[in-house]
Amino acid sequence: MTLLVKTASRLVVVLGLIFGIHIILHGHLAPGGGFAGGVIIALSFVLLILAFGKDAALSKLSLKLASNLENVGALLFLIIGLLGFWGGAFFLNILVKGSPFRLFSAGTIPLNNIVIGLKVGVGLFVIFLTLVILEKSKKEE
Amino acid sequence: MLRTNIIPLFVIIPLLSAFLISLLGKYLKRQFIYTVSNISCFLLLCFSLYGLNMLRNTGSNILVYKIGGWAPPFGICLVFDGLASFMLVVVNLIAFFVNIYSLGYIEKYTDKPKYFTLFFLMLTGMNGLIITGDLFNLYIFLEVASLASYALVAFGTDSEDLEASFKYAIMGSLASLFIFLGIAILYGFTSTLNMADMARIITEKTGSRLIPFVSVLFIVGFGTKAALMPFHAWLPDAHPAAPASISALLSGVLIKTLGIYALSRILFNVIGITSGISAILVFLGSLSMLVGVLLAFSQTDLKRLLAYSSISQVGYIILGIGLATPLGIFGGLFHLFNHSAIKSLLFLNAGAIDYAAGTRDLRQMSGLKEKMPVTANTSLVASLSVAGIPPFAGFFSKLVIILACIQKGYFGYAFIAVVSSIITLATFMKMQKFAFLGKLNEKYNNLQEVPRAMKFSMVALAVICVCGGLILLPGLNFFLSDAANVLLEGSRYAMKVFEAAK
Amino acid sequence: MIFAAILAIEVKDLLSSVIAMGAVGFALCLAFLILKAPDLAITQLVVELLCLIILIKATIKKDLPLVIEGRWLFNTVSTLLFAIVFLFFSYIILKELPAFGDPIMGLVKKYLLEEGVSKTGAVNIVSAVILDFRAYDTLGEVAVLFTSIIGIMAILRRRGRKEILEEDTNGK
Amino acid sequence: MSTYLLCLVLFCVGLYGLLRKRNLVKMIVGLAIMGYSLNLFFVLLGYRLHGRAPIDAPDQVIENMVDPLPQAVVLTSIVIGLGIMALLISLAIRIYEKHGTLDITKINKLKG
Repeated sequence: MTLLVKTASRLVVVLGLIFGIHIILHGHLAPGGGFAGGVIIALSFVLLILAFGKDAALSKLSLKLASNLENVGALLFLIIGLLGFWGGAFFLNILVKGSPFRLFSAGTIPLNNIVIGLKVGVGLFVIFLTLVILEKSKKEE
Repeated sequence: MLRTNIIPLFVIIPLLSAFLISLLGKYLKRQFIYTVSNISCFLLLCFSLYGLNMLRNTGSNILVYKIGGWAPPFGICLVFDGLASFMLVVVNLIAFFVNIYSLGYIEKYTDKPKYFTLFFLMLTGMNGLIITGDLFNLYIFLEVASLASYALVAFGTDSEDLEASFKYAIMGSLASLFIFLGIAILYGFTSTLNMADMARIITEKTGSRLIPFVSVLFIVGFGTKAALMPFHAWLPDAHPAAPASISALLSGVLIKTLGIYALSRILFNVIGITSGISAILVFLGSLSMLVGVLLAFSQTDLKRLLAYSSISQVGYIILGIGLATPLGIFGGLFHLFNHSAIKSLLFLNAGAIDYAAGTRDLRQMSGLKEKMPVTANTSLVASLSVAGIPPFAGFFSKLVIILACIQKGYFGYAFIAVVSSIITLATFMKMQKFAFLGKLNEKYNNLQEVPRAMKFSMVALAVICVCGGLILLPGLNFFLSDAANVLLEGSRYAMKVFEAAK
Repeated sequence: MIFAAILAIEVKDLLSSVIAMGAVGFALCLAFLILKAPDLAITQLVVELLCLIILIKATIKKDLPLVIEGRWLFNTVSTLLFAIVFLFFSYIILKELPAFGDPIMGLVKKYLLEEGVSKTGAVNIVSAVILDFRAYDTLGEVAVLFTSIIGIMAILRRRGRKEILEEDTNGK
Repeated sequence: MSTYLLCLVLFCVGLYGLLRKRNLVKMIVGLAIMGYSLNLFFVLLGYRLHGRAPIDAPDQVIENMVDPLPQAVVLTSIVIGLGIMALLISLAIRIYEKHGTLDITKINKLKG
């Protein structure tokens, strides 16, 4: 890739990550949420691969760690649901609701958003990575 | 702890074990995976039996669990009634034995953690679909189960596996889209997604032309999942391509849960069955019964033969349920139970032969009885049972279905059922003759019987095949009749759910 | 949108077909925006991007084989006939649905809109619905995604069966 | 009314592509288009004229909001569509690797 692309994508990746996190955190206040934010994060990693090749991306986040993180995300979501048993029902919203229009409100919803964002972001990255690695290893054969 | 709290556990346990196996399976020993999978399958079986018992002790025969504490029309509720508990017992029973079997069988494949993860995800999908009381939630769990099964069909990653899986995935997704369209139209019509609420609103708005259209959409969608005759093309490819333990699960319970259970739940309890729809079901059932068995007769690949025979047996079940008489539904559900055990056993036998002898071609094997007595005998039991020879369970269920046909005056359909039963007998006799009787092929002189775990589950399933007929006894009868009653109640289902939710 | 869809189906070149599909997706995103569904619009947009990248990645390296189609007249006619019958029946059915832009405001919707904020504390009601009222659905959704990821990793393994038995299983 | 019908026309276009085309990628594209059309259909069902997005603001009038339930449902179904699509693509890639073609008439080994 050319220098121009590399420099630009370096900036965009950082912006993408920050934007994704913003969307995840404000999921209960503004449009967006865990899923959309997660995809944005995944996209910024995908951009990293496209611009710098897979080694650069892998040095930031290895495949094994990524798939483990994805697992942990899914597990945490289930655990948040299970915590509801403490309050009496599966997926009961147990935390204090807080006042609307604030960042820390709405009980478990932002937590769920964060966990889903983690899961989706890393998970989609894993999908892309396996596809890329497959193609690379095919060429080497 | 409230007693109803066990209801969500049917989803939580397999999901949790799927996550745990996938997360930790890479680092810990193989023993760990086996322990987790055994424990969680055993727990599921225990809970489903306990749930059956619990349901008997509650007065109204229905339990509703409100997820997140939201009352039924607003949140999602789980409904645990006679039919659901019946299906849960069937699914978890088969899954338990298949799991034990796969401990031995899966040695042939690489990457065991992924296999078990997908296995449990499929189980999650099926259990979730059975207990849900919400239409869209049903769709989601349908997708979980289907996606896991697409991946499992391709698990061997040979070119045939991949192709079968692609075909299955395309047809399966098409079916899902039809189901989704049906759900969307129903939502536009009733503006609710809860099945009980929807049933209530639909009974209020009678005489609409929308309902038959939606029923046809659902029949196309779920019929594809159940491999009813015009939509069956994926099954004979997909089932043989999967690992044998998965074929057993696919043929034994997946097509019944995803297809028959979901279809009958929606048609009977939500949108209400009409005589036209019932006639369509009976016709399709008979068609797949006859054509399936004819196609099965000409196969030489053992697993393809079994797969076509599955289509034919699904035809029996649909015929029974489609009659919509008490006896017909009773017979259909009874046959569903029997066929789950029988067909799983037959597929496990096929897997055992494949494992030991390395072939699935009937013409290549012969005289295996000498070397593999357990496989041969259990397979004999299953064959006789599926063909409907008197002392075995398959006989009683077929008898009930045929009687129900005659009772309703459908002599032609009863005749078709008898004829296909006879052809089934011929097919399985042919299979027995080729595979187990005759002179031992010299190639297989040093053949070994399969590992102990595989033997155990085959024998256990054979015992179920033999004893299945006992369910008709008065004391155990409730198992089936409770389930049949749920379907017969039709849209009174809505009222009961709302009462139970209070 | 329909134009782009027909283009996507009919174009001979795979790459342009995929790009035309992207056009459908982005049009859908705009439609969601017009229909006052910003959450969906954002999600659709990013999902579309990701799908396109994966699809292009999948097709771009290939030598784009010439699509040979068994152009049987019968097949085309039967498919078209099915589509026409389907559309005709759905035309009859759709008349019974509430008119566009004026849905039935059922009990559920009223409850969700009126009580949603006070019961959950989330201002974005769509978020409140997916993560609180229907959090169980989202659990299913997470399971679907998880399944597809594990499935993909399973499908893309280098070797499916163990090598010792390779000859046996292939010798069927 | 006509909006619904147009949406279903899109569905039929996707169906046509799925049934008639003999290329794996084309089939995936057809399936994706069908999925899109159904998502759109569901959202259309919940739209009301001159409505507002279902996000509460201090000056919000409840009566005017569009239906949030279809939106939540469609959000889930987009994700499911993505999952299916990714799985199908990986299958197609793997098939391509084995056979060197994406044309289904050439691949078709299995009968029935």
